[in-house]
Amino acid sequence: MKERIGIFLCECGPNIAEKIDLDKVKEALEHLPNVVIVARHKLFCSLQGKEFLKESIKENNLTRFVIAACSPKQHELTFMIVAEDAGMNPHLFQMANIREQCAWIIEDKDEATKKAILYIKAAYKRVIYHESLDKKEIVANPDVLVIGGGIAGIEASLALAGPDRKVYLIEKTESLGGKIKEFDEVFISFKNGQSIIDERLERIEKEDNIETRLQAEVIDVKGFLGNFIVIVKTGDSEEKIQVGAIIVAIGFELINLSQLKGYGSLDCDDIYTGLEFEKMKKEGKITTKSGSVPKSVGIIHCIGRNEVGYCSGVCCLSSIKFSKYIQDKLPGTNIFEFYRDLTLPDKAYQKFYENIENKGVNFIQADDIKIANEKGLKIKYNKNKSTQPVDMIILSPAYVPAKDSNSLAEMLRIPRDDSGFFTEEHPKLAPVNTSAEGIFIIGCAQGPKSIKDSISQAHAAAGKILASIIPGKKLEPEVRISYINEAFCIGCQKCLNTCNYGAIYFDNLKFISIVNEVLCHGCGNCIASCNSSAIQLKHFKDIQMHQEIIEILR
Amino acid sequence: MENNILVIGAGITGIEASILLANAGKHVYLVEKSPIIGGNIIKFEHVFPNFECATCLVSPRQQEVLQNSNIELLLLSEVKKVTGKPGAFSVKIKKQARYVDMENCIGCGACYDVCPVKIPNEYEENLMQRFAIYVPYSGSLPNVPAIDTENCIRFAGEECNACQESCMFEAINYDEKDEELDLKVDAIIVSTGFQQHKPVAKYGWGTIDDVYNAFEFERIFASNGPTTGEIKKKDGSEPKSIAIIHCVGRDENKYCSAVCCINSLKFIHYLKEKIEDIKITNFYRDLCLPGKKYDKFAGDMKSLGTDFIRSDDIEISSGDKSILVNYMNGDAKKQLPADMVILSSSIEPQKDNNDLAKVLGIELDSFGFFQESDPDFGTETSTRDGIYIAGCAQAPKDIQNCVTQAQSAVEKALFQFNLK
Amino acid sequence: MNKKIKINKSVETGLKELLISLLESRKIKAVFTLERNKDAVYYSLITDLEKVDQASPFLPFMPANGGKLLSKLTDIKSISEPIAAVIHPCELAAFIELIKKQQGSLDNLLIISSVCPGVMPINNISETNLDEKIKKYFESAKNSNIPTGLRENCEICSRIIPTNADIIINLMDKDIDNSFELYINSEKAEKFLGDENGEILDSDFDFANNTFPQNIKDIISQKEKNRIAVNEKYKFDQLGMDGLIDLFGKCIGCHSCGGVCPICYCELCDFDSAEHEYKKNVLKSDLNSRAGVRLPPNTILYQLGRLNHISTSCVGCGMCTDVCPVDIPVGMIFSSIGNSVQELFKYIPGENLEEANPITVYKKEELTNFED
Amino acid sequence: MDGVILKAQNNDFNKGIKSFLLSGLKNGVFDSFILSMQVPAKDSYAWILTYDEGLVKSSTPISPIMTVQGARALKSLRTGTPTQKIAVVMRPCEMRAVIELSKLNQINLNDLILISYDCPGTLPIKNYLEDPEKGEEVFNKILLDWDDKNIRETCKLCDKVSVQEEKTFQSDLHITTLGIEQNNFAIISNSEKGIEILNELKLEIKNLSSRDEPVKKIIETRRKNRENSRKELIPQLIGLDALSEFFSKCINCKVCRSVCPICYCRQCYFSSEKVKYSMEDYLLQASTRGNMKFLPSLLFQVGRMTHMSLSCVNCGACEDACPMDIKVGQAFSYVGDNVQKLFDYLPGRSFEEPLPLSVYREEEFKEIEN
Repeated sequence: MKERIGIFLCECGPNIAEKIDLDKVKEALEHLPNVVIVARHKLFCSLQGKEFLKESIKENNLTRFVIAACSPKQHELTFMIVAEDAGMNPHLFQMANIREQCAWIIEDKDEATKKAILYIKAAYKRVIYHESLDKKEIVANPDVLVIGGGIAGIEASLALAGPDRKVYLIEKTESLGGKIKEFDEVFISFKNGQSIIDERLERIEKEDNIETRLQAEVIDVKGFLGNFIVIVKTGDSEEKIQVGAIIVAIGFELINLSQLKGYGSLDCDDIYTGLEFEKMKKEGKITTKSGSVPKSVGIIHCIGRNEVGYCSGVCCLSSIKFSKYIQDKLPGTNIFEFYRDLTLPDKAYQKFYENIENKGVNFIQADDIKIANEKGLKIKYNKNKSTQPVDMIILSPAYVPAKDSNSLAEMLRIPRDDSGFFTEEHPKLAPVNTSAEGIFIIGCAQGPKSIKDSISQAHAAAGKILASIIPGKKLEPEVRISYINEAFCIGCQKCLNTCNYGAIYFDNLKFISIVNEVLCHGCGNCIASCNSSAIQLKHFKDIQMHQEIIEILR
Repeated sequence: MENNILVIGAGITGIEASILLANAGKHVYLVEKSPIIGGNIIKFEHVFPNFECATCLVSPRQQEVLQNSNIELLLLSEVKKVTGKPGAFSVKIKKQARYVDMENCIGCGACYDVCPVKIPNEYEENLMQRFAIYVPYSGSLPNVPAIDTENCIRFAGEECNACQESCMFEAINYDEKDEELDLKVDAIIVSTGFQQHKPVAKYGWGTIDDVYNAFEFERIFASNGPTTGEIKKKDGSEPKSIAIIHCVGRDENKYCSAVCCINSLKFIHYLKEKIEDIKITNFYRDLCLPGKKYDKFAGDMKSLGTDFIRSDDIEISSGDKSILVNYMNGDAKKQLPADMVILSSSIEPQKDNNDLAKVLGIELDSFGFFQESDPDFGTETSTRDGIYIAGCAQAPKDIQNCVTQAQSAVEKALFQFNLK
Repeated sequence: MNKKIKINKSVETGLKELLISLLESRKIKAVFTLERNKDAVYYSLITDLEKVDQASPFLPFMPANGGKLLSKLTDIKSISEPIAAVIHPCELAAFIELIKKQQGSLDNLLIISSVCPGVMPINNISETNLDEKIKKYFESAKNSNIPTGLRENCEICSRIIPTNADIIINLMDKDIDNSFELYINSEKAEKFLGDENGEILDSDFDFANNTFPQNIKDIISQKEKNRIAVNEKYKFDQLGMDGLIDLFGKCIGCHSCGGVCPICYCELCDFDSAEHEYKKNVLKSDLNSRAGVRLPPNTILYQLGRLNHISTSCVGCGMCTDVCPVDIPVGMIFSSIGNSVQELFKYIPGENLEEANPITVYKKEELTNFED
Repeated sequence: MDGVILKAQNNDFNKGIKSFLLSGLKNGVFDSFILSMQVPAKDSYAWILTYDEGLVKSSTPISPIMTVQGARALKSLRTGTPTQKIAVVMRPCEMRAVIELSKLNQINLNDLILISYDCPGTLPIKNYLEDPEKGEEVFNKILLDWDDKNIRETCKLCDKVSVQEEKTFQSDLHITTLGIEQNNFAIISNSEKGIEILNELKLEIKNLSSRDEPVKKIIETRRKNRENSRKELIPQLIGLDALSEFFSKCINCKVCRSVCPICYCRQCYFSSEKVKYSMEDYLLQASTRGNMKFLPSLLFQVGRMTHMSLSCVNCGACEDACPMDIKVGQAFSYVGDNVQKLFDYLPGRSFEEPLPLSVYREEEFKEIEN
């Protein structure tokens, strides 16, 4: 079929018409091969303009067109819709930006006109090489796999499970609940950790659409958004679970005290970690190893902050909570809180701190703290100049990533950052997404955080899933994506590392890389990394760019 | 069920919530009292920790709001009355006339060139001027001006139709009327954000030259701001030393805003980028840097060169040649001269939260933020069923947490109707 | 159309002047012909009439098969404004074969060719006594002798008459230093040439009926004899597996022969694709059945595959021999075997644009003699 | 340097090497071999993979000509091999190309034991083919006296002929003849894997300091050769006109690319649809100067240079194959040296050194920034 190309010049009111001699432009374009119409309009993005464009496409049986107007950022979508309305594939046109790149920046009208002609010719050259790209639809499984049965995982499961959506909740220990069970009272509501979990377990019990697997772990994950195939191992049996999305909620661990340097003698009696102290409080008896009531307690913040390289954000508060425990149980005990920087974000925290402080807790700011065990426990600080003897020490260790995050990251092909926590897709705008579409990270798996923030994230991930994988609705993946010419791929695998979305995998039989069309976002990074130009981006193929550039360089 | 949801406030939180709801197939009314969308985030030139340009970051989302057919954007609008119950709220909206047709206007700016009125631009922290017909910033979205009737001389009774005459697209219509809209919605998400604390007198803000609060400094550094990014003193010279005061307003508000420390540290990067040998001193109380990335960021910023002085008692006075920062170090009174002072003021509840709370029938907490139903397990649930709160309307927080809450509030709104 | 134009100038000067006048009168937009610059020879696309002087249209070299180049020039779309191209008969034949594969177009191309005395191996271009050699070459041609020092392929090539060219020049003509004749062989040529170019005479050639003067006939039959002699020398038809291995054993699999071959038109050769890499299991079974395997594999298979793929169209230009880094007489093998295959199908590549390549059509009666 | 000394009667190094290989086969340190072997017509060499004793015996590990660059031969095994301990005997330049290709996953080093040898250079293929028998004779002499009169031009300039303290290429084992007593040769371990093998064979490790001086001398000579020849070459390469002249003879056959071990693309950009232009484009190009070489070849040469010069191992295969005798190998080697210097990179120096273009270093090219 012979090509019939239209070129449309937008006057953009006076914006373009006054700065560029459109008649001259028209003249320069009319005789280009296969151009059947060159038309101008006052404003193509207006209702009348769009109508005019649509009718022109139909009347002239256009196969492609160029529209010379503003930035495609502004109106590419507008004209894609017009093209579609006119019965044309929306990718068979090209915009030439003669407003921002010509009319608005060049004073001299002749110069601006010349440049505009070049740009339009380049767009004309490019559009010849455009290809129809058809929308794809994929069926998405609405079911969700939640890895980790702590509070975040539980909340997410409860939020998602429903008549049309099954949730598989995988927990590696023998019971759900995670760390929160071990807290006697949780901050800020001072509810009992176990009762919080019990209440939710009851709801899970009633919910038919949550299937729980205890003492289970994920051993293999294949697939992509809407169509994951997960192998879960429970005891000795393996089962295949198919889901559309995966939520990772594997929580955190406390830094191993043996890794710490510089705190002095950490392995003596009467030094407890926060969790050990919680347990003591839960059992209702705060005593030293010898069984006596401590007369003075030192609480040390920021244990391991230097080693891990970040502030866990919650230890200050739990440390202050320990003071409250002691004040409640053992009034009259002297409490010394050694802190570096009090981290009390959010509106409710400072008040809590002030209450505790007012009740007589000594807050001591110190950057260098050492524990000495010389005739009783002593806390030394201020370059060893000051010493505080205490009967008991409670340490607030930093949160670190859960042990299996590494293997899980590899299995799921999601990145982890320097800290070892899973990396969110974007630190501001996509905090619970990962670069792998359909895989979410919530709670302390994403980074150390408070219960309330973990819960917010659990619901956020649920919100993202509810809004994207709707039962019965198909997914429409991006169409301007990479593809690999199998014949040209040399199998060097460089692209695998460049892809942020895990959208390229390696076919070990064919020995070539393959793009997963559903996962590819069309960012183009792989193309830059391809040594043998086997990868091309649809709509931005080399030949399209080359033809455009050659024309501009005329 | 109406399948409609009302989102109040089109900052990053409201935008995120609206897009998500629209994708879920809901019809969203996004109500915003200003003429543009984007809220506070678009004031930032760079955001921590990756120094992305904030406008670039959000403009795709803004475009999505403008182009998504499931989102009905109601600008210059306020919620006046809410009755009914979850699944059947009746909402009355007052929508002020914009006087500029959103369809016809192409944002060419011809109209403001001819406007005779010049007034301080509150969006630019009053550091530059705007016209009575205006867009708040260059690059605002939607890129369509509005007429500010309070300052427009035509609306004060004078004969002026300069803007209308200058418009080639017949986009300006002085006869447009304010509207009252009655909406039926299932649920409401409140994401009205925050305002910046006004520093108290001892900080010299508004009385001593070259003392700026954080947003003012943000605009000074902004490439589309009043100085197009040049950091200069009022007298036109380049500052050689600068003091950044953290925790401004903490004593008055009785809480830590959680983001000012890291934002203040970001300023080191701003300053060193423009003035390589500037001397920077940070006055802080406790560096509040929660989260996996911030310590590293702080380290990077510190390595650019800054002094840190821990002090919680600071007063700014004006000296002979420069500004003086008076502070207590231990028990000693000390003084540090600086050419410029940046006050990192805290995040505060919007002043009209009280009115809105009354309209919505929800409670405020003791600080003036919207009260959540449960401080641990329901930070996005208000005290009234069917009304959700997200972002800095609920408590001070960073962008990440705002977006998280927006997504979480969406889940709760959808959950309420068993739309899972 | 048995017409010719006699021009009373030496052949090179006369042709150049003709080309210049065509350029000047804007009848053509450019000339495609050989150019020599010191020890470099290449085809050149000349648009400026002053540059035509630098051309050497009849230089006895073939730096690349001109048919392949013309295909590159006209592959995307046919030419919109006329271009004159001076090429050898085998290049024209190759071009026509490519056009049959939709890889080019004759539209607006004015093909000028010669009764071809042959070309020399391309590396001779650097020889110090080259001018002397070229002089001798033309001297032989003029006297209807086969010049010495030709490409092996040219020595056995009897398709020396470019029957499909628009304009044909006979270089085997005694008078060539003073006057030469242009044979007008198409309506297209008539449009470009007229009596303003020279005296119009009746032609002594009848290209349609293969009637040529005796001296040309003699050369053709001499070359046919040469071909038979070469066949007897190499015994290509009796090689067998061992013979093939001896012949192609040196092949290093560089595929340069295919690279310069005008008939090898594939964008990506199957033998360069992953299909022809060793797969682990294949390697395993190969190693089990033989004591050793050669790396890289399939060097000989490549030759056989290519032979299979192109033999019906091989024009015997000899480019492949010229570039073979290990001096395999590729061109001779392909030309000889190609010739036999073509005889089987009664197909002469490049002879007739309308005639389909025999492997693309099915004829019921063909190859019946092999049936028993 | 230390190594084991082995016998090579009558200075027949090939025979000595073969018996070493076969003893390795017996001891299980090798299970198969990739070796150079004369083709049946006795007029050239080819690579074979074999575990057959007889074939090993009839092979010629050190061959007089480089036909297929060894790395190209190994590339055909990239999807895996059925055997796990393949001893590969190749020249240093081939080893270097092997290492470069392994960085692009084109060669899997896991199953290979790379054995390099002191390489005096090879004969130009064309000269050898004129009279193979004489070629053998000439080369056998070169193996002993290292006279570089008859070797390829590119080999005359090669200073990576043997291992020394300053690491210029890696292999697992290295066979050395320089500075070793008559009728002997030595084997040096040039990697962890190499050390293990020599340990397994329980051979006596001796000090080989006698080779230091001769190796140094050869390297010096080669470097001087290179310096001298570059004096002549450089003016021919600097500037577009000079470069254009340099490649003017190029007939676009692209055989340089076909024989290059580093040119790994299946479909070369310069043979792809991306460089197909329409006649109008060509005419426009031609009319800017009045005439144009068709097809133009300079862009191909420069393009190939940018693509592979970082990994160019100066093996000279391109120059050996060029039908127009363009000094393409020397030109690429000169450009390659300079590009490699920029990144402080030496192709084939080590298994671990990453390709500069695949890693990002914050500090690199700082000097260009301002």
